[in-house]
Amino acid sequence: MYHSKKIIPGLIIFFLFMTFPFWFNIGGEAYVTPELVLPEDHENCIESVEFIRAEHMTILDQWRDAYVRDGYGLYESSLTGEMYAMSLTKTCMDCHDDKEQFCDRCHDSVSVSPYCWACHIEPEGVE
Amino acid sequence: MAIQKPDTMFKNIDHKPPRKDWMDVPADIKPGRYCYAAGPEPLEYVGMPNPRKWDPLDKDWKLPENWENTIITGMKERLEKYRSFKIFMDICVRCGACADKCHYFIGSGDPKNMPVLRAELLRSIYRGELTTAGQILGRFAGGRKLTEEVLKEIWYYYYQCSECRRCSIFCPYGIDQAEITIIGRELLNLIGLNIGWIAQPVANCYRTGNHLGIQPHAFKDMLEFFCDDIEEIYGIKPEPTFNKVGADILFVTPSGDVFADPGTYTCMGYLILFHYLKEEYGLDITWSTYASEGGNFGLFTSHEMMKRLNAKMYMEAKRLGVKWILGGECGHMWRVIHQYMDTMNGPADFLEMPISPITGTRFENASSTKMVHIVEFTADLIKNGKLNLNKSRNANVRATYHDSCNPARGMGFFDEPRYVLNNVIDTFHEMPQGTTKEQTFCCGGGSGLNAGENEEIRMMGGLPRANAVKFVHDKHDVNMLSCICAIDRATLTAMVDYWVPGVQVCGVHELVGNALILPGEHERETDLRGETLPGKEEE
Amino acid sequence: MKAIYSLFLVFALILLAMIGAGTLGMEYLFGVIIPYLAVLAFVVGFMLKVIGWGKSAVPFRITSTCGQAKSFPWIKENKLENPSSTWGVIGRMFFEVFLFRSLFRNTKVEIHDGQRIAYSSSKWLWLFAILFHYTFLVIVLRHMRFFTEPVPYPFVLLDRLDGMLQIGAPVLYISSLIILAALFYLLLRRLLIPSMRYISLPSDYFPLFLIIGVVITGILMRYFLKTDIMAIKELSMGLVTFRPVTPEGIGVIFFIHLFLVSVLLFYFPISKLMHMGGVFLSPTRNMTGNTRMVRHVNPWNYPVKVHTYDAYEDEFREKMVEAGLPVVKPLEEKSENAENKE
Amino acid sequence: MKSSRRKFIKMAGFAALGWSICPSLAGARNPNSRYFVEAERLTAQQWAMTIDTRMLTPEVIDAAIDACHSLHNVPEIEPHQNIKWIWTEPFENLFYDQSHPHLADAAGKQFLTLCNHCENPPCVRVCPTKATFRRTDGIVLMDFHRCIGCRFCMAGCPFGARSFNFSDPRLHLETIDPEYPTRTMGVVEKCEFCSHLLDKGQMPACVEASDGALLFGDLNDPGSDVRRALSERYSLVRKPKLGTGPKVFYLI
Amino acid sequence: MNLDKLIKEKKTQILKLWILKFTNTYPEESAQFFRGGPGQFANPVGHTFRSNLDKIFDELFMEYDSKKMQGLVDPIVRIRAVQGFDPSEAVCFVPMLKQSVWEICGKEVTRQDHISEWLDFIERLELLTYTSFDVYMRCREQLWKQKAEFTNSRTHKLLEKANLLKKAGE
Repeated sequence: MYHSKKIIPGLIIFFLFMTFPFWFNIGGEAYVTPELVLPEDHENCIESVEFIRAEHMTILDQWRDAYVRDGYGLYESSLTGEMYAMSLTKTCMDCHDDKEQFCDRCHDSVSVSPYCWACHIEPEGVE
Repeated sequence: MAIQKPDTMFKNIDHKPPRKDWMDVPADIKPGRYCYAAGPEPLEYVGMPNPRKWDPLDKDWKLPENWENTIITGMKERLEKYRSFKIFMDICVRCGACADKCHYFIGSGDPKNMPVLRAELLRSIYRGELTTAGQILGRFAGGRKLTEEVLKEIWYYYYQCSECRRCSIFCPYGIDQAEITIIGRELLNLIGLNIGWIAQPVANCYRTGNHLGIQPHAFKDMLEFFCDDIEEIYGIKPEPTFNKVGADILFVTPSGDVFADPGTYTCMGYLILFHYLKEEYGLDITWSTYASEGGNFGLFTSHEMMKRLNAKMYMEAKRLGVKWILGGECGHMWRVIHQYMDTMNGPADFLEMPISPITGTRFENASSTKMVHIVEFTADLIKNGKLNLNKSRNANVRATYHDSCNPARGMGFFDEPRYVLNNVIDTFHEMPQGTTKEQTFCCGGGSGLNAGENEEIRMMGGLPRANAVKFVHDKHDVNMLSCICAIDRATLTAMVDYWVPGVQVCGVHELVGNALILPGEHERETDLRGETLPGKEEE
Repeated sequence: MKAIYSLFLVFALILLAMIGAGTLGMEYLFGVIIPYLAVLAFVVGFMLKVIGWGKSAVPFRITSTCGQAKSFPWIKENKLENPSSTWGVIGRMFFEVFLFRSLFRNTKVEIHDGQRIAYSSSKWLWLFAILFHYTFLVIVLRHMRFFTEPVPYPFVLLDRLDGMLQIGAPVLYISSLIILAALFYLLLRRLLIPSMRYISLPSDYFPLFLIIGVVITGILMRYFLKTDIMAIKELSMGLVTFRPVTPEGIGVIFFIHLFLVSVLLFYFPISKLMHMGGVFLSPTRNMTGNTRMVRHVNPWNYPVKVHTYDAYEDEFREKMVEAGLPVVKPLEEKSENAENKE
Repeated sequence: MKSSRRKFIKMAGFAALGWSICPSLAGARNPNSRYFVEAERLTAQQWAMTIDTRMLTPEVIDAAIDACHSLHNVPEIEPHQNIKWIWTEPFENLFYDQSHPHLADAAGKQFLTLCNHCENPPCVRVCPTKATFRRTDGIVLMDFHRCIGCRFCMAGCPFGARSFNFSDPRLHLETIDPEYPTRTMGVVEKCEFCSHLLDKGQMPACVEASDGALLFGDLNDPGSDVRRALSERYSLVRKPKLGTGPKVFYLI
Repeated sequence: MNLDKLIKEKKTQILKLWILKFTNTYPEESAQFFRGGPGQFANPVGHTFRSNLDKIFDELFMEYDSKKMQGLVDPIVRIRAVQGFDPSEAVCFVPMLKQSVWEICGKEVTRQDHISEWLDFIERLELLTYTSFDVYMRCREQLWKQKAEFTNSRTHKLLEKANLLKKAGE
């Protein structure tokens, strides 16, 4: 091969770039989906777990419009038929009262940085 | 009142190709766009394959047996020998940036003159015959098989590319169509597909040293004939030396300068300059009848032929024991010198580092090739005030400058000729931006295409250039198109005559010759062309 | 027609993934085996291709000279457009690779039909090409959040920047919009401009449709057909730590997305997409243009048959002597020799 | 598994439709949710406020401001970057165009002022993202989520009732009331007539703290406190000529 | 309103159609380039067609200065003359104008009181056809002359006379 002094380092750089995730995780422990600390005194969330997992951000997004703009304050669960205040801090965080143990675990793991807490005041975890 | 529809009035107007893929449209070889095939004699003389009499308009091209194999193996071999070729075959994304940059496309509107498509002609063979994907998927992978139809198409369009490289500067990957064309033609030559206009000069050059087949004594006669002319104008007769062992410098110029108007005037310019340098500074420059050709139609044939023809320059310089070589105004000659000569026939360790004996300037940029461009040489002389020039002798010249493709896009030779021009003439106007320097347009006849029979494609290809000339002609009354290429001088003359009557073509050194005051000359009344100088009319 | 074939092919691929990972439940095949093979094929194929190029010689130093060459000290050299030094080449390559300099050269103001100032459309090609490539890069880097744990800050930052507009939840990525716009520009350009349509091959449409497919499935997955992102992370982390798992609850849309990406990786080394590597190896751009100054060596240079001066003189000696041109061997000698031979 | 199978069937449908995705079909979204209003919510056709200038003692003023700012986490920052929802201005600043010599006794007196919740609010018209909007009950409300900090509204408001967060307000707050969110840097804010309290059936904080100096009620209800006060007393509104229709009335 | 005025009023439409028809004598790929390519120097053919057809249109409705008209026709025909067209194809832009006018203003033309003006217009077009053919012939003649000169160039003649040419392989 000609110009191997330039091509081989180039290929090594290419290789390192393209296999970045593989060597970056060498030595790391096996990845496990973060364990979430669930509230003990509640059996269910306002909707089914699958739905909440996929759609919690959408719900919050819709709530905030419904609450701020349209003046609705209550949400009727399709799971239980119960009424909940449409409030991040008053409803969600009432049960999930530790942001670090709950929200952040997944969010950090997939690098999602919701900006809820830039304004809303996070509850202090239950000691 | 009914009017006939134009389509019934003009049945022939059906240039719209049927809505077909380009691969399904065979080449329609049209008179005026192709050059005649090479006869057997020149091919035999230099030992090129398949010499025979054939005509591109015939159905049977008398191809050698197993020609497909020859081309495919030839291609394979070149893919290994030329990384450029291999990469250019692999990475084109057909972005179309080059499509409207080719002067032949701009002038003729033939879609297969889009550089990308011209390359695709060969690329489709590469994919279809040499890549696994192409062999399996065929058309879907953009591949096709090499058939006689395809071969004819390649021949037709690869002799409609002047290797001017304009498209390559717009390519995001630097794909150089000229290199592809060179290799394409090399492949065609493997099975004897050539054109006469290239093959004959090649053989002539190999034998006599120059393209026209001028024998040594005729070469000398011709230059002496010019010297007589100069004597008439200046009252002084230059006395050039030939094949002189021990001269300081060997001078090589395209034979077009010696034997074709208006290059002859440029040649007279050289003679005047050399005489001046001899008289004033004692510089001994010799001409060679053996290496009497700067141009190299081998470049348009194959790398090997290029090397065979080019070898003469160094061999002659070595034999004569000169210090270094000076090269005349020529386009593709300089492309060969700049990009191939030292690699092919070097190292030129028998020559000295080129230093101007008059100014002491070291030509650092030629330190390995040891060959200096005469325009550089003259520019240096002017810069150091070594020439006695009188611009007013060019007062009738209102010039613009055509960047010849090869010095421009093969070397980056832009400012030197402009510097010289500005020192020998009063009136100089640049053509519009986008048509000069690295974006210059071809004369339409480069790469051995300045034959007589393909005049139409030359005129179409020359149109973008002529159009820019017309602009400065109309706007600034420019009447002289200067350039530093022998093919340009030959091609542009007819081309400009057709598109922009009233403009003449000249070499830079013709204008230098006009302006140079020779010691002891009598008062001049005409320029080198014998035209009366301004202010001398009544005498 | 060529476009439709390619489109159908992409649809077929989607269908394949739907049936395979969806109905037939071959999640392991589509989630683990194919991606592994794809990465392997991509990395190995890419390197083999580059090595293949490397094996070809560079016999001559032919660069495109887009500016004044190095000449006298009093002539300004264009160090980037016609570099004579390695640094110049590095600069030139930087502008080519990162800013698409040559495509940008197309951007030119012209006087159109007398007085109107017009820009050539090629500027748009440059713009959308550069938008496409950079957003593609951003998107690839952004995906690193699925392949790293903990996610390094640069990727987090990039993610935030991309979602800077804070529209909707999940936050809308700016890159999603740009890449779609750029891809559709590149596609429509090929479809609508006759000359572009003429030069386009199925292998031009296919990667476009494929990437559009990847982007659209990605967007669908993120914004519309939600799937369990934590399970996806588990799968992707399993892949990169060589402990492959296929967790429950991953929607088919993910497998389609992953399968299209895998196909793209498979296809990459055997296609024009290799311009990614080729742009670095293009001999017209990655060399200095100082051939007259520094000799370039051709590794396969071989001797050729030449017409020597002696042979030349032998042929024309008589005429040369007659014309008073100097000769090496006198005339008599030649005739004697000739006689002797006879 | 079951749910992914279901998704697959849907996906097949989409693909057949050539990717003409209809979001409402996409996935298990929005499971018949319904939104309701709180039962105790206070409603009105047009909320309005009166400020009894005679009762504005410094204590009342301080109490009102403090009640508002502590409830809404409004920070105290150096003057040119200060955030204010309700604040004081001297009479002549508020009513420079309606002043006459006989009002001399009012001159120099500090009055409370706040967002006027105009009937034709210019701030709403200029907002490019519709972050500021007018509720059906007449309150000009801000959706802080949407504010992009362009400050057009600040330029549009003739009363200077809006403030811009040049820095993170939390840096300037000693205590934070967790009930009400703070804002972030780069967001504009202003008085909201305590719409969140109204929704819970409470009166605005400043009204509660004002010891009767501030009254709040439905302008369209002839029996409301504000209507009664307005019918009994001479009142002014700020810059009436601008035609924005302020809904904060000053009882002189 | 008289016919000339009417036609002039619809100039933009007619011209557009005319240029479209004329450029359609090229393959679609280049036709579009010629129609809309970027400007005077990057696209001389397109530019010449667009601007000169425009000027010819104007000149037709002014006093028909045959010298000026020739100058306008020349660049177009000069291009067509080297592009491998038959003579009739090379000058087909003239009947194409008639066709374009007919398609845009056909109804008006058939009105009784316009017939004489229409005939007058046709007559001018005929004149234009003759001019175009003249130019075409001149261009072709020039090409042939150049070809002839090329083969009989001064030097070649000179050399041949002196019997100085020695071709390789002879």
